[in-house]
Amino acid sequence: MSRIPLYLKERIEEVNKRALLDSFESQKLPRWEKTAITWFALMIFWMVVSASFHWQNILIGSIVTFIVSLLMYDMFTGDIQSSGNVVIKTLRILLLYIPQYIFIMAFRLLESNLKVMKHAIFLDINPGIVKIDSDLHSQTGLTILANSITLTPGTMTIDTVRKLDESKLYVHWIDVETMDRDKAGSMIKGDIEEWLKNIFW
Amino acid sequence: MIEYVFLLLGVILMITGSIGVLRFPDVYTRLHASTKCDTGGAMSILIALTIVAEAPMLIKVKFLILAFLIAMINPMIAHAIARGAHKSGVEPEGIIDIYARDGF
Amino acid sequence: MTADNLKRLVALLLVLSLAYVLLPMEYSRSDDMVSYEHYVENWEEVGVSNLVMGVLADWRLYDSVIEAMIFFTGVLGSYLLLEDESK
Amino acid sequence: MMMSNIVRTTTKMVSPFLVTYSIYIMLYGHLTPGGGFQAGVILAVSIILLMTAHGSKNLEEKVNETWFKMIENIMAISILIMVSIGLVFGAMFYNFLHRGTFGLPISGGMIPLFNIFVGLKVGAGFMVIYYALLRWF
Repeated sequence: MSRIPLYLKERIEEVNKRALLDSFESQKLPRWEKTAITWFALMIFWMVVSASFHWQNILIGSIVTFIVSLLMYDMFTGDIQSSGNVVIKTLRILLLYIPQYIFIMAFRLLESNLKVMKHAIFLDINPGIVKIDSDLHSQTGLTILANSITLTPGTMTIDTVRKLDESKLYVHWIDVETMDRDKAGSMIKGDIEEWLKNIFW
Repeated sequence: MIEYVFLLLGVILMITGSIGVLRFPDVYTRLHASTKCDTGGAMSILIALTIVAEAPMLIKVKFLILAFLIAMINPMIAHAIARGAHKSGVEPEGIIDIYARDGF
Repeated sequence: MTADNLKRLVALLLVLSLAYVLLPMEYSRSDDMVSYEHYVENWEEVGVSNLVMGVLADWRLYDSVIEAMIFFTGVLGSYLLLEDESK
Repeated sequence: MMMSNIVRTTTKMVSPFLVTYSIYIMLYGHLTPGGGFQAGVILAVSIILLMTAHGSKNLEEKVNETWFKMIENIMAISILIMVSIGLVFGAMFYNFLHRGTFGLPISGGMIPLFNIFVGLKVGAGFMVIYYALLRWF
């Protein structure tokens, strides 16, 4: 690398960054698929809220949710990875990934509640703020990871830093066990990050 | 029978959260207690209500929307309060503070 | 007579006339027919299953429309009051 | 002025559900608890959440103050027009539409229409008040 002049180095870094950004952008879904997924999710929400299977109800619901999904198609589908068929992917997310996530998070939440109970009674705390790395680069994935970290035992996200290739999380740990970044990352994140990589980029 | 277990668990978790808020030393550790015990207690009371409610299945599912919104918004609010406290200069107690060392 | 005194006189007259109309009214509760009994008995007349909405939007629609206009006036007033004078 | 990444994304993820819920309360006001005013408040809150999280400057091209003023005025006028159409059918404030079947979404004559108008009007009105308060920053 020392043979490359300094003024070329910046250009090369810039080109690399742009290629990386393009590769991330190309993983996004096209617009009609985003609209379709939003419509599907809002339709499920409408059926749950209105709690009736009459044809008038279904007709009104489909019209209303179609208009809302045309207006707000980018709100929670903007960062879903595009790979494979849409229908298969949606069904897999609904039937496989979301129950899996709920199953993992329910037990982690119970464990974290019991841990807070233990800390509140014995006051054996050793707090500190540590920094961990993450492989997720999209906003939604990082947000769900941070919210899950807040609900898992003993940790709470203070801030996230999202740059193009590296995203970091600052985590307040109520009982600091290790200062090493990789070890702390694997202890804090657990298997949630692996799960989130299935859906978000 | 099982609904009483969930209801009792929820009440115990809420009480523990309030004890934690009173006993922990600074803002960040108190937020730990309030966030987790609030979310867990509210969700377990909601599960108990779902079992108890005398309604068709389709109406019982409505409780899950409350649970979804609580689980979505509660961690976000804890994060916003913690970040705001750190930005306005509340020093966290403890052995290490990388967030302040990185210049935020 | 100045303008201020005229305003005070008009206000006093309004209050006195309101008192003249409102105070002699019959406020004791009549035992034969209370209003909610009428509402519950004639529920089917409106044709909606939410009785509160039936009262608000059919039997007392006059009240609701004027209430919406009052909200409109409130928005207008706060918009004019909170206008930034520096611009 | 913009809040952090997590707050922005979470409000983005929650807001379509809030909008759908407010439209549900607006359209089903004659069947379930709720009505126009409550639906309008939820609608305004879902937009105010997005605006406080993302910063009002960044949303200037998507939501516009003029639209809200226009919606509020149009809805106020259409409520007045709707209640005075009843004069043709017999009396002022007369429910002139077909009542429909008891307990279905499309029933009750003009009560759903009244709910929709009031909901949009209240939501737009709260947005106008919010913009008026925002001008002091």
